[in-house]
Amino acid sequence: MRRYFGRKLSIYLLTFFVAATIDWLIPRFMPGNPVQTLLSRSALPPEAVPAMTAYYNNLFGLDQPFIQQYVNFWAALLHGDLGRSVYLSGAPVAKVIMDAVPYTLALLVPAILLSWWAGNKFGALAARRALLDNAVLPIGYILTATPYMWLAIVVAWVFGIVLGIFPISGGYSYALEPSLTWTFIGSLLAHWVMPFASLFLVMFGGWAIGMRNMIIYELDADYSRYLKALGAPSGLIRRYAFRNAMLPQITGLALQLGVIVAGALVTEIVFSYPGIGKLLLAAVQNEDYFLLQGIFLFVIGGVLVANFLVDIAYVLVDPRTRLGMRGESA
Amino acid sequence: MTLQVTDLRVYYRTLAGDVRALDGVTFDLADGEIMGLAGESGCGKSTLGNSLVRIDGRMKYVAGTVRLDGLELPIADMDRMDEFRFKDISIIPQYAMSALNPTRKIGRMVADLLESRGVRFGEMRTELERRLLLVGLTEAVLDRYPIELSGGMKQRMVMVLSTLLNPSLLIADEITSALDVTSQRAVAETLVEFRARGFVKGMIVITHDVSILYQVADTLTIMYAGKLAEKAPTSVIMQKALHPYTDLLISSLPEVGVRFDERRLSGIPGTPPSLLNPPPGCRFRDRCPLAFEKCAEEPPFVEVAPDHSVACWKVA
Amino acid sequence: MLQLDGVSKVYRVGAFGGTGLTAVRDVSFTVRAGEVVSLIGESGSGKSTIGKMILRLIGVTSGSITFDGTDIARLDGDSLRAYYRSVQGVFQDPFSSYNPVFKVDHIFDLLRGTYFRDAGDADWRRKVEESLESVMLDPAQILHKYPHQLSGGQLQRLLVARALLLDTRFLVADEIISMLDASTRIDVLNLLGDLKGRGLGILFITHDLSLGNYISEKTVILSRGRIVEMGATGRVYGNPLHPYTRALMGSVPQLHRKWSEVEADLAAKGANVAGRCIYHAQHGTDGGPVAPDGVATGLVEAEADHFVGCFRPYLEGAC
Amino acid sequence: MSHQTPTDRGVPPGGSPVTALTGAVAPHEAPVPRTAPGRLPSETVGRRREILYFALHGRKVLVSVAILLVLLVIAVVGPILRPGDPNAFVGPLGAPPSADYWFGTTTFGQDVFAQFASGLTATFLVGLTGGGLAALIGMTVGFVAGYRGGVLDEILNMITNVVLVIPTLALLLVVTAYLSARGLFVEAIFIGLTSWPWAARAIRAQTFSLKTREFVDLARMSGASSLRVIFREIAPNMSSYLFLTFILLFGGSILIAASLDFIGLGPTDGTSLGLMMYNAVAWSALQLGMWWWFIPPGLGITAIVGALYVMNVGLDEIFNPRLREA
Repeated sequence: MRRYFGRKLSIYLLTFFVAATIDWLIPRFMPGNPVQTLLSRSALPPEAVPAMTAYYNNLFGLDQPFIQQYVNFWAALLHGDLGRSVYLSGAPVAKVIMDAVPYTLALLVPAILLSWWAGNKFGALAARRALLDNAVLPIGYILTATPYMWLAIVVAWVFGIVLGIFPISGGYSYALEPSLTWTFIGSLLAHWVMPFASLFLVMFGGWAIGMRNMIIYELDADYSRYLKALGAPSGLIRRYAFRNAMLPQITGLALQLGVIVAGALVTEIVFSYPGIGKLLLAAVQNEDYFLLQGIFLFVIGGVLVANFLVDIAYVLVDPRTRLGMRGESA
Repeated sequence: MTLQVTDLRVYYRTLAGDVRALDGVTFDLADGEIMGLAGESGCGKSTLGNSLVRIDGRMKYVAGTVRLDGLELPIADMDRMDEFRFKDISIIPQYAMSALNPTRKIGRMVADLLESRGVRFGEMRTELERRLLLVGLTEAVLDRYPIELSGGMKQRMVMVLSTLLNPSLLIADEITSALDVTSQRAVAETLVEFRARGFVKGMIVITHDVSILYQVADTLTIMYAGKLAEKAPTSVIMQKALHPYTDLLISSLPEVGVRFDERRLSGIPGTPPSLLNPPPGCRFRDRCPLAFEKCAEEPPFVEVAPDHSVACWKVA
Repeated sequence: MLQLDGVSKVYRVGAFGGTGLTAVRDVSFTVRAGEVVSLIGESGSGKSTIGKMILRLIGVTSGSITFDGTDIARLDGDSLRAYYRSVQGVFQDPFSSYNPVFKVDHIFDLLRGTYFRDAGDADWRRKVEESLESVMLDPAQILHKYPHQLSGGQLQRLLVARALLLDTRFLVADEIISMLDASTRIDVLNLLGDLKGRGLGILFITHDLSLGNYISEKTVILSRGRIVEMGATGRVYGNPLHPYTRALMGSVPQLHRKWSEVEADLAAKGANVAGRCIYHAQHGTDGGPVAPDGVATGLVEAEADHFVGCFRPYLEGAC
Repeated sequence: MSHQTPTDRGVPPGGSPVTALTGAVAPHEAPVPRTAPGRLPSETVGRRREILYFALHGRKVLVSVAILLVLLVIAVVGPILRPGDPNAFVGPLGAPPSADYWFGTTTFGQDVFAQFASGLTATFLVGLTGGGLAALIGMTVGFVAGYRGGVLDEILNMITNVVLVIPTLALLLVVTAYLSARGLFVEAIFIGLTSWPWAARAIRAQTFSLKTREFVDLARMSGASSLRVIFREIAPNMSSYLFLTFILLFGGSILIAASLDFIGLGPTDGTSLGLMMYNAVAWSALQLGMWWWFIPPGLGITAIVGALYVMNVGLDEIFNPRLREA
């Protein structure tokens, strides 16, 4: 077991190392000089340019030897220092990100868990009811083929503009100051509902279809046939099939995390939800490279941690992996 | 009589039409009898075994009756048959190695199954452990996952589980074919032991290996192309088979002691007919050295001597 | 013509090195032209591994395999293709031996692409038909069919025909009839007998002792990657010495003798060697090379043309 | 029979295929029919006929092909009907759909239909290029890792795992953000370079199981080279599988491209469906109720990707008779 997790952990660490290195390398290998790009944007008087160039070179550490820059980068990273945001007037990137994280997590965690739970339940149900099956399949396929942001746009348009039920922009009402009052919490919730719902819907379709297909496959597996031959009621057989069909769904969750996170980012953009996604858009639009790099590293780290959690969950559910780790199976 | 099968017909549905895998089979199985069922692949022997337990979606019940202990089985009715499965008629399937749910501890699975059939696991546990010991397993296996067991252990576990409720009839479907010779013998002898201890009354042992059947079966039934060719006590068939197919089949099997240089054996030329649109008359006709005009008509499966039935015009 | 000399195979298990699994340990025997040697063992005995090593499908970890005096490990490119001109194999599962998306002719086309580039169409067709007829197949019924349209027996003969198309002098027949129906398997086995008559050397790999006895001149019994007993077929079957061989023989279902009779017979025959390791009796307690698991790997000649290995771990107590 | 742990199964990105293919992978472990003892040979005899039968009667495939064809026709015919730069300011500002402007106009008077048609072309191109490149890499890595095994397999596996867990959109963001001028193909190539891992895994697993088939040994004993064995023996056995993989990669690429465009990191010139949505949101089409601006592009993407997924399932049912009996 320790060996298994050791192996997993080393892959994740390697991934993080590779990703961070790419992150660091890109601005240094891309055509054009990021500092020049930066300066050309701001209307500086020409005589200030050399001074500003020197300032930024120093700020970015570009005036140091190449290797030194790389070492500094890791040293800073390990101290949680992701540099400073240019567009937010020098605020530390790490802090800027941490302020946005709760919003993103508040969207992602419930959307992932609930859609996974509901999708699996629904898919299992569909697998045995022809009528439901005929409805679930087309809807499921349409939902999963929908780009996250478009579903978000449609949801916002229908429920926000046409029906006017929910606010379509922001994390809370601009008229309020963040505080622990019921009014504020109510506003938070009202703003949360639509981004959450649109994320939930896209993912829900995928899980439902996946579960349906897996259940059908499991119901044809040898253990199911044996139980049927011994007259076990279909309830028991389905319960077993469901449990075994969950395993690939857990793996699917792990492999989907990157895509889901990306989906959450664009959803936030549609709703101007003050999470990482909105921050990302601002970084792109303002060519704030430190912020962009910081967000990238943060997202990578988040996805890796989530992957590790899913790995642990998988091991807890599937005895085969546990035993395989002890080296008892070939 | 434990089991009476009369004119049983079960077909497979395919797009090309019905495959007549079981095309009118009639036989009896006496109390305490171990009947060996042998034949070439595709002759319908496994279909016969399966249709007595569970006719699944791909199979189609066409005609015939099955009576077990005097009661007619609703073999065409999947739901009503549930009552009989496991308790009255049970199977050790061909895929015994993968028959256990991989993500449940074996004891838990057995308990779930028993409780779902209205049997208290607690009451059965002592008997279960006794039978496990009989096949060389300890109660510790109940606390294990299937992956922790070797292939042979899983096979024995399934054997014990399938017979736990003392069914009247047990179907053992190709249960030795994936095993090494040493395990084959152990498994085959366990079947005999189960009968001796009264765990099962009658048994149909399906295999393509006639020599295994010679070791354990009281009677031998040979199938050919969806029909029964011959049924007789094992020793009778071995000494004096009446159906030409049986005869040729047995004489094509090499025995320890027979050598190519000294006595060259030979197989049966030709292949069995397609069961999609089988030709009329005796289905062995094309390969049969004794065939004559009469064989264009279908030979009935008749008793030519006590407990010895054959479907062949030359004999009957 | 074919000689195995101290051949071992260790499979690597696990990521980046990891542990080794010894599938074959220190195996030596020879096969002469016009001779069938049956290699008998249960699953996991390493018998198929030996066949694959001879066919150069997997490498040898230590020891050497020589064919007509040439170490086959050194072959590559042209010399390997020349080797396959003389040495061919037929495997257990006829359906798996054919690529299901192609017609059966594909196995001949593959050969043509390598060995008969110059043959004209008519010439080639005649050659293929001749080889089919030599295994008693009707070309008209067989060619241009998909594998699933033919029976297992036909497919296996077709594979033998493929081997005959080349100048095959040595054939590895790995369980070639175990998946065939009883009514046709004996004919494929007879085919091997006929090839032997034509001077081919054949390694017949099987788990079925009665088949080995039927066809072979020489028998090699393998257990856990090691030869436990070897010699002229009559000697090995008539007087099985190793406890493992005797256990095997006692378990083989026979047609006219019950297990209990066979067992009594074996017990009577084996009374003289019961409980005594012949290898160590001859060799002394510390003689010969010993494997890490404590089993001596050598063989001793118990009688003329009849060799036997250490009785461990099939003997209670020490040797 | 399965020596794969469930974790080794390839799983594609983008909701549905994830599982559409996982569901299919397991039956695919035996992609070719075999007649085992006791099984009826006729089960396999009718296979070829069955494939034809289901291809002609499979509604899923027919409907999805029809949808794709209609969209393809729009992409081809659109620029002929509305020649000129689709981004040109040609009409009234923010007009709803009418006889003159079928899909209405944007806040700036751009013709939404013209943008839609040219965006469709871009979408198909991105899917084809990105999906094609990803399929190529996935197949190469999968074949080599699966067939050669050993240390090479370990290394390729490691690389695959690393690329698999990197959230590729985030990586693409960083890369593209630094490129001042970006074309459609640059975008497609980046997508192709990052979206292959699940395909590589799935193909590796398939290759691994096919490699043990004896016909591979037979080909080697016929003097065939590794390359020949892979492409002439193993690949034809997986052709249906490879095609399904490509379809899923095709759809996945379109979705990734849409996300990139939407963040403003799409092509810097020309138009695309994602870019249309980006502009619609950026210029408050939502608040202004200009539904004709943001509905068509999203619907177009959904229709293409949805049709691809449904086609995947339809074809899978044809290739895998087991899935048919639900």
